[in-house]
Amino acid sequence: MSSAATVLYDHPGPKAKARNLIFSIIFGVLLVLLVLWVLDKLNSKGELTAKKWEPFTTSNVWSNFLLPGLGATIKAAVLSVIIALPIGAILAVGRLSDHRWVRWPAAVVVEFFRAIPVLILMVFAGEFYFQYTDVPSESRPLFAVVTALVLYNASVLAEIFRAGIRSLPHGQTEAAQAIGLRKTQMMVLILLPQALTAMLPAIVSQLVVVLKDTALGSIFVGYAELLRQANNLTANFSNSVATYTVIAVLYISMNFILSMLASWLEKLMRNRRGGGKHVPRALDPELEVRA
Amino acid sequence: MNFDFLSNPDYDILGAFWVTVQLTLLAAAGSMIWGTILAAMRVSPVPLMRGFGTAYVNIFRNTPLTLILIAMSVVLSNKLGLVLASKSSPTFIKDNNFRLAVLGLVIYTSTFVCESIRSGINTVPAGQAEAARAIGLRFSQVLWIVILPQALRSVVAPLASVLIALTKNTTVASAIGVAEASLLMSTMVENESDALLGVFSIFALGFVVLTLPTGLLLGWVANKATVKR
Amino acid sequence: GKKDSKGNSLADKPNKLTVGIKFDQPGLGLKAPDGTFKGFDVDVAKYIAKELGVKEGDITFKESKSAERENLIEKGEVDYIVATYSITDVRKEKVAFAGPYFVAHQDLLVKSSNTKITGPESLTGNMKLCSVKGSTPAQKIKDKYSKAVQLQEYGTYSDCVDALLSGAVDAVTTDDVILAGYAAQHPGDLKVIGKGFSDEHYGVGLKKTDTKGKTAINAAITKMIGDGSWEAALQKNVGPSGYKIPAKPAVTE
Amino acid sequence: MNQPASGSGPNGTPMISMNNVQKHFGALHVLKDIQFEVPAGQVVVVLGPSGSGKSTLCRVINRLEPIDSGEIRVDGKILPVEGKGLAMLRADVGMVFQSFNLFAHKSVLDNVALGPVKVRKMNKNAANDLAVGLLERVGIAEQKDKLPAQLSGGQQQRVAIARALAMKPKVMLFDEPTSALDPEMVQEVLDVMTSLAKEGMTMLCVTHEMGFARHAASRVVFMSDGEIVEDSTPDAFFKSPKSNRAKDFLSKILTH
Amino acid sequence: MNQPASGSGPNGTPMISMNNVQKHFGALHVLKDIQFEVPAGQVVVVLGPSGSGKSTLCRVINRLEPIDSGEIRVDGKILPVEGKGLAMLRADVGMVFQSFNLFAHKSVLDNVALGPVKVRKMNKNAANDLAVGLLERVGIAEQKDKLPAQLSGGQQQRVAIARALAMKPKVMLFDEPTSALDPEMVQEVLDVMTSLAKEGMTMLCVTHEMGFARHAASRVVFMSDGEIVEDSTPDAFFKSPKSNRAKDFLSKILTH
Ligand SMILES: Nc1ncnc2c1ncn2[C@@H]1O[C@H](COP(=O)(O)OP(=O)(O)OP(=O)(O)O)[C@@H](O)[C@H]1O
Ligand SMILES: Nc1ncnc2c1ncn2[C@@H]1O[C@H](COP(=O)(O)OP(=O)(O)OP(=O)(O)O)[C@@H](O)[C@H]1O
Ligand SMILES: [Mg+2]
Ligand SMILES: [Mg+2]
Repeated sequence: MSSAATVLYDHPGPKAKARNLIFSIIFGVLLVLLVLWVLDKLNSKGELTAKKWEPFTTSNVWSNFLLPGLGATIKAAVLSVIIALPIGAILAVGRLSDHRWVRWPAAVVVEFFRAIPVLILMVFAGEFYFQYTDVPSESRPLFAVVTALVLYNASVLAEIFRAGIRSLPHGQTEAAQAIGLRKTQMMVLILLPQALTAMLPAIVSQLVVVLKDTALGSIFVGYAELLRQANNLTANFSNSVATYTVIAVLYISMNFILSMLASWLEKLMRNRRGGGKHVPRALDPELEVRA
Repeated sequence: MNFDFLSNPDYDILGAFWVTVQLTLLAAAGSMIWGTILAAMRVSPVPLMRGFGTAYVNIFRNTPLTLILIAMSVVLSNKLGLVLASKSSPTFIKDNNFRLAVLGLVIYTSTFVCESIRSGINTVPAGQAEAARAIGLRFSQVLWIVILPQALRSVVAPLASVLIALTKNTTVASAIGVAEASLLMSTMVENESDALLGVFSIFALGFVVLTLPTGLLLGWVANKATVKR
Repeated sequence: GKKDSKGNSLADKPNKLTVGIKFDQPGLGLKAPDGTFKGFDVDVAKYIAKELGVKEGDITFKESKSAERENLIEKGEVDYIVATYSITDVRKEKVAFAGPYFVAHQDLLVKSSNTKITGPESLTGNMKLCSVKGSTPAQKIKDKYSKAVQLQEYGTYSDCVDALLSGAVDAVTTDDVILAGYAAQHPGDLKVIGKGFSDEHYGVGLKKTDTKGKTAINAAITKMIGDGSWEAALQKNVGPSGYKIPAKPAVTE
Repeated sequence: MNQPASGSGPNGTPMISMNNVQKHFGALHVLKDIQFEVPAGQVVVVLGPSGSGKSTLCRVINRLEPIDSGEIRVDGKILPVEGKGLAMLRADVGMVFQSFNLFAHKSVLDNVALGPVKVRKMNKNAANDLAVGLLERVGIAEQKDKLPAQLSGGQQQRVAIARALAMKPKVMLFDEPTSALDPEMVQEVLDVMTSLAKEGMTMLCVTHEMGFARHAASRVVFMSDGEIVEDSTPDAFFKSPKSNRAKDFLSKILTH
Repeated sequence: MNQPASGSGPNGTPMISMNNVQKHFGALHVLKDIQFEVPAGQVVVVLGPSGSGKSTLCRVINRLEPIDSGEIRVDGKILPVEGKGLAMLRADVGMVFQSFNLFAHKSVLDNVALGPVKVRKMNKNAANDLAVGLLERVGIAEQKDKLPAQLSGGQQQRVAIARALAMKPKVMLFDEPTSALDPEMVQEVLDVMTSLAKEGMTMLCVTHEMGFARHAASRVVFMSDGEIVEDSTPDAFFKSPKSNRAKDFLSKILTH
């Protein structure tokens, strides 16, 4: 039984086991009925015919639509995270500074960009590049998407880092001071490396958020990411249900793998530090749920 | 900065933000209810319910909201025939889209509500339940007297972030044509190209006004509610 | 795909071309799964290229979304655009047009079985009309013909057609030839009403300053219309919809 | 294994008896065929190195952990596996944990009165009176309206003992009740335990406090690797442990 | 307050001296006008109930906590308040914490060699040799490539001592170095401390290990409520404590 269950439930006896089995059966029957109803509806609209699903078994559809879309999605996400990481680290150190004139501007930047929807940033960035720069039209959507994602995620990552540094046991700072390390040495040699590893799972989870947010690029700025490939696919095959299903499966598998990676990393960290006594909950719900 | 557009009667900025607020409040209520049910399933001793809860959360949390909302309209409403307004109503399309957007936001946001509640339950040390069982409390008593009161207090902070994220996520409803803030902004930046910064700052300010006080207030409540150990 | 060193005009025998088209419009400009491009606009674009002395293999097609078209030309990112591009005075301030190579009319797409909708006037209250986000045709119907009609807006016409097929909307509106492209995809299921109620002159957009290029393209269009390729291309791309090939346009730009 | 110094209590039925009890955690065999009795009125101290199964021994007695096989009886009755029967049995067995486990959101008084009201169906006032009485007995009646987090460790543990006593248990289990405490607070908790022992409460105590074991215990049980290795009087155990494992353990514990 | 048994060390300058030191945490007065010296070569054990200010006394000496007023000298030099001067002074004062505080992301060897390389600017090889030597001395050279979390508590604390020694400190501060350890591991750490004391290291140790205080200390200082209440030889302190507070404390600690 999972750890959540042991907090809540006693170890089940034979009666409890029988009861659970009966609930399972009732619930299972309801689920099957729901699925059958959905399939029946789709079938009556002709959405389950082989013609609508066959395209996804051809290599052309993958090599010309889905894979380039997937590539664009990953490209935007990875670029955003890579650019946002150092900016986030700087903002975090800024917010932890002893000097008010560093701390305050950093705080304002972080809070501002966390308060604004990514989509609003994206619309702004897209129009900004259109009006004020010579970025070629091909790259403009990518620029807009990455700019918006960087602004938002640098702020979020800044908070992740800050939480990471603050979650380190205070003893690490004290031990570093006690052997005579200076402030910068302490940050660079002791605190940042530990914060980075401790927060690695949270950073990977953030990648999931970024990956999902790239899809916002399909709404106004027309970035040719995975979701936008639905236009090309349905224009050719008029198979919206099949198309959105396949695209959803792609997103879900990618993000699921990343989430698994994040929790695997979290476990690894916990073990490496011995029993997890001082390990912060890396998947801090505060940060995890921000989408 | 150029703010001439503020006097243009075509742009109902307050109206657009009012739609944003309505989307937020309705979706928040729905997500709380459905998210709590999901959490109950995820921690239930019935394996199939746990499996369903886990699968639901993993599927919808990992799908872009944009895709969920588009599917609401294109698949759920058009193909499965789920309409949320009277077909004969003169505002059927507008109402139906708005409600579909709320439903889509609920489907997505409830996964985060569920996970917040579940992690709230997990923050209650196992020793609390053991001590409760050891004095002879039965399952429902352990749950209602000892675990839930403590879990709910640690759930305020994560739920506050969910609410803030939701407020911002309502912008995605523009993907199915709901006339909320971001849709109006995208129209305005195209038409008022000389006032880009002005338009952006108005909409940015709108969201700062919507999210910052919520965050501060709920953060304060969360602080008050924390169980000291 | 920049012009070669000889000069700035398309008339100066370029050896490569970048041409703007639509990627997701069946019958006009569509990227097929095999990576090729199909449609009437594509055929026009290729014919012009041939006349300019460029081999088909030396054409690079580039997606040009409606809102981006003037910008693409002004910045020289494409050499010319053939993408259901209506000639208007506002646009002429920024770019030059050759053609028109086609005159389209705003029209309605409905299910073949639909007998109630016969034209824009028959869109009574509670009828649901679909068009793409931010497009003018739908607004035109509301303003001119039927205030009571309800508007569903999607990101693409494909979604509109999908909604029409599943009965969620009653009609889709935009230029007849675009609608015909979809009708051709679903022969027997959909029909274009055929009562066009406005004229859209499709032109080939190019740099405002390139007068020589404009003349060359005009010549190519005239030749295409004259030698039967024009009609053949239309027949091939939108014919199956039952759409009546309209009269040949006069090149006036 | 040896089985001296015990037998059955005054009324013949041992308060706790374990017969061939086996318990695994996955592949780990943590209780190996345990055969063991605690007669009414006895105070049994369980010693042993970390991981030897002492806590598990305690926890299976009120089924906080289920066992794989064997039989456990409390006051002659077989341990029920679930439901109301199990809850009622647990109410009869008081348990005190290393980490106190007071209900963090309830006042000290409510912590103690909760069980009598909810389980024993006592009325609220009577339960409060009972609770105040017990809090006086453990010496912290004046803290009754505070939250647990406002108390020192020693005080919290005394509340935990009062909470267990409020159920009027037939037997008390203590799992290292003092090892999470600051040294000066150990004694106040041991004092309460010693006075309980003197009053004739049946007690099973896992503890490293050798003073308590020597002076208050009727028997000392030494566990190692899931087995009961020695079971003798405190005097016999500390003066002449028989097994090498016990000798080794004592030498480590007693030097400093 | 009494001030016996001390004075100044062989060379006249006390290694640590505190003059009229005051320290508050908010409204709480935790160090009350402390007047106190540790001559070179002495081993001073600080005793006192929880919250009496023992840790704070230790921590102000290398300014992990700033003081409100008064003067602290280490080896005759006034404690700098910040910057390089403070860092260099801290390097001269070794400190061992209750919770070890090893750098969790660095190997045992790197933990010990880090200070010499980064602070003393020793070259990497020489620092490693020094570290291996010290690890041998505390008996865990063979663990040098492991991460701290892979070691037992007792081993970790010995690494922490080696880390402090690697800076060749003039004085060592110990803040309850054994109270986070399982009972079986206490002795191995005390052994290292005793041998350090024998070699003449100046040491200030907060500890509840009475055996160590009796046998290894030159002086025992008893604190209560932020004051130094007694300051005498171990014999005098344990046999005849003068103040009631000390008597009370000893009675609580020594009974069990
Ligand atoms: N819930 C559990 N799941 C898996 N293994 C467990 C669990 N509880 C205890 N164990 C293991 O069972 C063995 C016995 O544990 P137990 O807690 O009974 O020992 P103990 O003698 O009380 O030790 P300590 O003195 O450290 O408290 C240990 O190896 C422990 O790691
Ligand atoms: N950082 C701090 N902020 C506020 N109060 C503090 C802080 N550190 C210590 N105190 C308070 O100062 C007093 C003295 O603390 P100190 O840790 O020096 O006591 P101690 O004698 O070491 O106690 P213990 O034996 O529990 O370690 C205590 O009341 C403590 O609560
Ligand atoms: Mg134990
Ligand atoms: Mg202390």
